[in-house]
Amino acid sequence: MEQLFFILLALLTLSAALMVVTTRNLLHAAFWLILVFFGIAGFFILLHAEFLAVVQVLIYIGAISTLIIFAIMLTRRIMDPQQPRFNSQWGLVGGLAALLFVVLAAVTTRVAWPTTSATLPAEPIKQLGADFVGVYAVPFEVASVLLVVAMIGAIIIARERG
Amino acid sequence: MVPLTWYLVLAAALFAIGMFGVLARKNAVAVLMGVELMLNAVNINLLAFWRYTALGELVGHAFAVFVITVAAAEAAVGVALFIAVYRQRDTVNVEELDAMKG
Amino acid sequence: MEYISNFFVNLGNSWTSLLSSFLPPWAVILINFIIVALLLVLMPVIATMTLTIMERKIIARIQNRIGPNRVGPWGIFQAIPDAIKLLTKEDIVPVNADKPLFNLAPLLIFLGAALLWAVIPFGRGVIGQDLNVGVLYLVAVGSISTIAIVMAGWSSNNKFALIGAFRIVAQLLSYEIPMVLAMASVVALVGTMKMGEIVELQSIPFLLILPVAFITYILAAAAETGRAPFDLVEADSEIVAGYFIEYSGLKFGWFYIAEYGNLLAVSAIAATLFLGGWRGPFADQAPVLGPLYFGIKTILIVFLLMWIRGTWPRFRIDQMLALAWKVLVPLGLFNLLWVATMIKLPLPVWLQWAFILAGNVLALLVTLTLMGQAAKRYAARRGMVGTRA
Amino acid sequence: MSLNDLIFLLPELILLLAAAAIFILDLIGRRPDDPDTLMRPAKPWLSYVALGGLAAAALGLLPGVGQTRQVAAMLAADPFAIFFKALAILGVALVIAAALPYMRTRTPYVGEFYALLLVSAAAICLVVSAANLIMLYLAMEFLSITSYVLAGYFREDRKSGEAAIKYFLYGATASAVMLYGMSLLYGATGTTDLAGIAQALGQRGRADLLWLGGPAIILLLVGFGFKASLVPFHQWAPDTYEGAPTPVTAFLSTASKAAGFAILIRVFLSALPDLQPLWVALLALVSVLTMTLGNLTAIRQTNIKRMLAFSSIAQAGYILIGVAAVAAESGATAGPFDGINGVLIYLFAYLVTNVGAFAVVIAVENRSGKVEIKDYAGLIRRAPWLAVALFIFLLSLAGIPPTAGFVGKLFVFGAAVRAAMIPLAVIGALNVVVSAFYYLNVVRVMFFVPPEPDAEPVVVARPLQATVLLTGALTLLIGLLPGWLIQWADQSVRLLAWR
Repeated sequence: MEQLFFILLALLTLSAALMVVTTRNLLHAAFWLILVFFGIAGFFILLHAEFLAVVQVLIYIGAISTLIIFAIMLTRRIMDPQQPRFNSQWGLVGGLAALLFVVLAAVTTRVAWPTTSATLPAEPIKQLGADFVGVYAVPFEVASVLLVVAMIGAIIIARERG
Repeated sequence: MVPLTWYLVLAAALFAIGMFGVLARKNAVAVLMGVELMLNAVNINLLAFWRYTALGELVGHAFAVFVITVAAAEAAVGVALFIAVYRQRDTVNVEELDAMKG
Repeated sequence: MEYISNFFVNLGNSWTSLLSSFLPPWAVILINFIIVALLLVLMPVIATMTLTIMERKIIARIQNRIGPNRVGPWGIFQAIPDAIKLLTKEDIVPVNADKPLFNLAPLLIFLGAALLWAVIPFGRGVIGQDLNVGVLYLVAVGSISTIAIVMAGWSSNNKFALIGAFRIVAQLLSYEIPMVLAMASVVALVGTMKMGEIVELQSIPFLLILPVAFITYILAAAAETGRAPFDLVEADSEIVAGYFIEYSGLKFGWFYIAEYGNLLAVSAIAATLFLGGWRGPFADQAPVLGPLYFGIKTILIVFLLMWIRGTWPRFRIDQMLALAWKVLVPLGLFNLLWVATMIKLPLPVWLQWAFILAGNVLALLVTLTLMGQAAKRYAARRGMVGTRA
Repeated sequence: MSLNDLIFLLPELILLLAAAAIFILDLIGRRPDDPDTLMRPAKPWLSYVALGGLAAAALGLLPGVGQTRQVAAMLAADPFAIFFKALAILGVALVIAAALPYMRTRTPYVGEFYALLLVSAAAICLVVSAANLIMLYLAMEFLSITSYVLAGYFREDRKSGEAAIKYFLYGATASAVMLYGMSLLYGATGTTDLAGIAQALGQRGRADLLWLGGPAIILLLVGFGFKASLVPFHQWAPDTYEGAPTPVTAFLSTASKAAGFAILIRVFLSALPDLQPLWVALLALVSVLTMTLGNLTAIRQTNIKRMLAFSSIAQAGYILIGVAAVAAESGATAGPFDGINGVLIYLFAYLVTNVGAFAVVIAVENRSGKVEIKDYAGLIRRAPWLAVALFIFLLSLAGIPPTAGFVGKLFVFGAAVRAAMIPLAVIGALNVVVSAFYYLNVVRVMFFVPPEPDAEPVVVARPLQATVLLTGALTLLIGLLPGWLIQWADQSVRLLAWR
C-alpha cells in the first residue's frame, strides 16, 4: 500500500519536475514547480515529518513560488514563446545530467547506510523547538539575521529609481 | 515500508533533473527553478536519512528547516537582481548578459 | 459519564465497528474518508447558502434598506434562485486565455477553502484530523489560495485581472504575518498547535487574556478574505471586479463559494482560538451542545466582520499596507514576546495571565494614542477639516 | 549553549551590532513621505562608525586567543579560526577605507553598503569557525547572499547587475551541489558534527569509504571551490570581479576567498582525514588547473580589473599547493602542519597585496572612471606615489622579493617540495614566470609609456591614501621582516578536532 503510494507520488513528482525544466511557457513551468513542491510535501508525510510537510507548503509554495511567479510576470518579455528555451549545449547537458543520475544512484545503492532501530520520538515538534533554542541556537539566530539582510538587500537592489 | 534506497534514488533523479534545468535553460528565472529542484532533492535526502538512520535526534529535520529558510532568502535576493537587470536590459536571458568578454 | 463526555468519539467508534462487521478494513477507511471529505467540501457551500443571505440582510439594515424579501419568508431562500441563475449562465472562456490554468484556478481556490475545515474542531472529538501542526497547517493551506489567485489573474489575459491579482497577493502576504503572530501568541500560551487541544486547554476564552491578538486576528482575517474595508481588489471604480473579472457561470460560482467559505472558516478559527470553540456551560455534560456553542460563536464573529464591512470606508492601498506593516506587525511582535516572557515567569498561571492581559491593554492604549497622533499630524499637514490648531 | 560561550562570539556580535547601528543611524533624518530626504547621501561619519566597529571586533577576538574548544555546540574556537577572523576584519577595514570616496559619488545607499560589509565580515567569522555542517552551510549562504547584494550594488550599472546575476546563479547552484554532498555525509554518519563525521567514517570499510567519499569530496569541493574561485568552478569570477563595484571586488577576491580556503582546510582535515589520499590528489589536480588557466587567460586582458581577477584565480592555485602538500604529514622530515602554515602566510600576504592593488585601481577609477590598462600610461608622472605603490603590489603578486608575496610563495612551494610533490612545485614555478610577464607589463605601461596629453593628475582622498600606505607598508614589512607572521601562522595551524 505504502509502496504503491510512493511509486505513484514519485511518478507524479518526477514528471512534474521534467515539465519544469522543459516547458516552453515559463509560467506553466512555475506551476509545475508548485506541483513538485506538493509532491515533496507528500513524501515528507510518508517519512513522518509532518512539520516539514507543512513548512514545505508554507514556505516553498506560499513564499518562494509566489516570488518566482512575480519575477516571471515582472520580466514579461521572456514569456515570448518564439524564444528557444534551451541554450545550444542542451544535448550535452542532458547527457551529463543522465550520467549524474546514474552515478548518484549507484552511490546510494552501493554505500551501506547505517540503519537504526530507534522509534519515532513522541513529540518531534516540541523537541525540534527546544533544539532550535538549544543546540541550534547559533544557526537559528544566524538564519534570522540572514533573512533580515536578504530583505534589506533585496529592497536596495529592486527599489524603483528616484 | 518503503526501502531507504527508493528515496535516495528519487532524490538523485530530482537532483539530476534540477541540474539539467540549471545548465540547459536560458532564462535566469528558469535556472533558479532548477536550483529549487536541487534543493528539494537534498531535503528528501536529509529527511529520508533522518527517518532511516538517525531517528533519535532531529538533525535532519533541523537541517531541512535551515535549507528551506536559506532558499527563501536566496530566492528573494535573486528575484530582486532579476528585476533590477530586467529594468536595464529588457531581458534576463543568461546568454544575452554579455557586457563583459574576455 | 465518561461515555457522554466523549460522545462524538464513541459515536464514531460505534459507526466504524458497525461498518467493520460486514466490510473489509480498507473499505471502512475508504468510506469514512469519503464521508469526511464530503463534509469538508460541503462546508464552503453551506457557508455560501447561509451567509450570503445573512450578509445582504445585515448590510441592508445598516444602510437602512430592507434587503432581499421575495423568496420565502423574509427572503431567506434567496440563495436558491441565485444559485440556479449562476448554474444556468453561459460559461465564457476568453479567447486568449491560458485555458488549462484558467480552468484550474477556480478548483484550486475552492480546494484551499475546503481544506481549512480539516483541522477545525466542532466539538470534543469532532475534528477531521487533529494534526499536531494544526495551526501551522491553517496558514499553509492559506497559501494555496494565493497561488490560485495569481493563476486566475494571469490566465484571464486581462490587465485588470492581473493588477487585481497583484494587489490581493500583496495584501494577502502582508496580512499573513500579523495573522500568524496573533495565532502564535495563542500557541505560545497553550504550548501546542493541535486545534483540539487548544480548545481543551482554554479554561477561559483567550479573548479575555489576549485582546490584542484577537483584534489583530480579526483585522487580518478581514484582509485575508478580501472584504471591506480591505476590498481593494474588488474596488469597482478602480479595477472593476479584480482577479476573477473574466469568470462567469459556474466557475465564477467557485470563487464566490470560496469567498464565503473562507469567511466562515476564518470566523470558525477565531472562535476556536479566542472564544473557547465548542466550550460552554454544560458542554461537558451534554456534548451535543458543543457544536451548537461553536456555531453560535462562529456566527457572532461572522456578524462582527459584516458589521465592519457595513460601516468602514475602504482603505487606500498605501494605508492598507501601512496598517499591516507599521501597526499590526509591531503590535503582534510585541504581543508574542510579551506572552513568551510572561509564561516563563515563576508565577501561578492566573497571575501570568493577568500580566499578559495588562500588557495587552497597555500595548493597545499606546498604539491607539500613537495612531491618533499620527492621524492628527497627517490631517494638519494636509490642512484637513477638524484639526485643532 | 551557555552564556560563557558568548564571549567567543564577541567579534560576530560586535560586527552585527555595529551593522544594525549603521542601518539605524543612516535612517535618522530621513522621512518616508519626503523623497528628498530619502535620496540624501549618507552621513560621511558612518564609515568611521564602521571602522570603529571593526576595531572593537578585533579587540573582541582577544578572549579567544590561545583557546581550543567547541563553542555553542556548533562553532570551533581555535587559533585557526582566530587567524582567519583577524584576516577578515583587517580585509574589510581596508576595503571600507578604500571605498570611502568611491561609493559616495555612485550610490545613494552608502550607509547600507558599510553595514553590509560589516555583516559579511561577521559571516566570514562564522564560516571560518563552523564546526558543524549545518552551521557551515548557513554561514556560507549568509556570506554568499550578502555578497550577491554587494556585487549588484550599482543597480543602474549594466555591468554590476550582470556581475551579480552571474555570481548568484553560480553560487546558488554550487551551494545546492555542496548541500547534496553534505546530505550524503550526514546519511553515512548520522551526524553533522565535523569531528563526529571523522569518527564515524573511521569505522567504515575501505571500499565502502571510497564509494561514499569520492562523490562527497567532489560535491563539497564544488561549494568550497566556488567561494575560493578554483578552476573549474571559477567561471563566475572574471565577470563578477570586473562588473562588481571595485571595493566589492577587492573584498570578494581577498577576504571572501580566504573564507573559502579556511573552510576547505577545516572540513577536509577534521572531517575527512581518512580520505586524505583521495582529496590530496584531487586538490593537486585542481591546483595545477587553476594556476595555469588563470595565468594563461590573465595575459590576454586589457582591463585591469579583469586582469587582476584572473590573477586572483591563479593565486588561488598557488595557495592550493599548500593545502595539497599537507600529505607531508606522513613524511619524516616535516612537521605535521607544514603546508597549512604556508597557506596562512600566503593568504595574509595576498590579502594585503591585493586590497592594496585594488585600492590603487579605485583611486584611478574614481578620478577618471577608467579601468583599462592603457589608462595607466604615465601614471608615474600623474601620481608618482600611486605608481610606486602599485609597483610594489605587482611585485608582490608576482612573488619577487623583498615583498610579502615572495614569502608566501616560498612557504607553499617549500611545503610541496618537502612533501615530495616536486612536479607540483615545478608547475607552480613555471606559472610564476608566466605571471611575471603580465604583472610587469602594467609596470611598463605605468613607467615607460607617456601619458595621454589630456590626462590629469590623480587626486586621492585621505582614507584611500591611508589604505594604500598601510597595505604598501605591510607588503614591504612582511617581505623584509616576515618573522612575526611566520610565528603567528605556525601557532594558528591548530584546528579543533584534528587527529
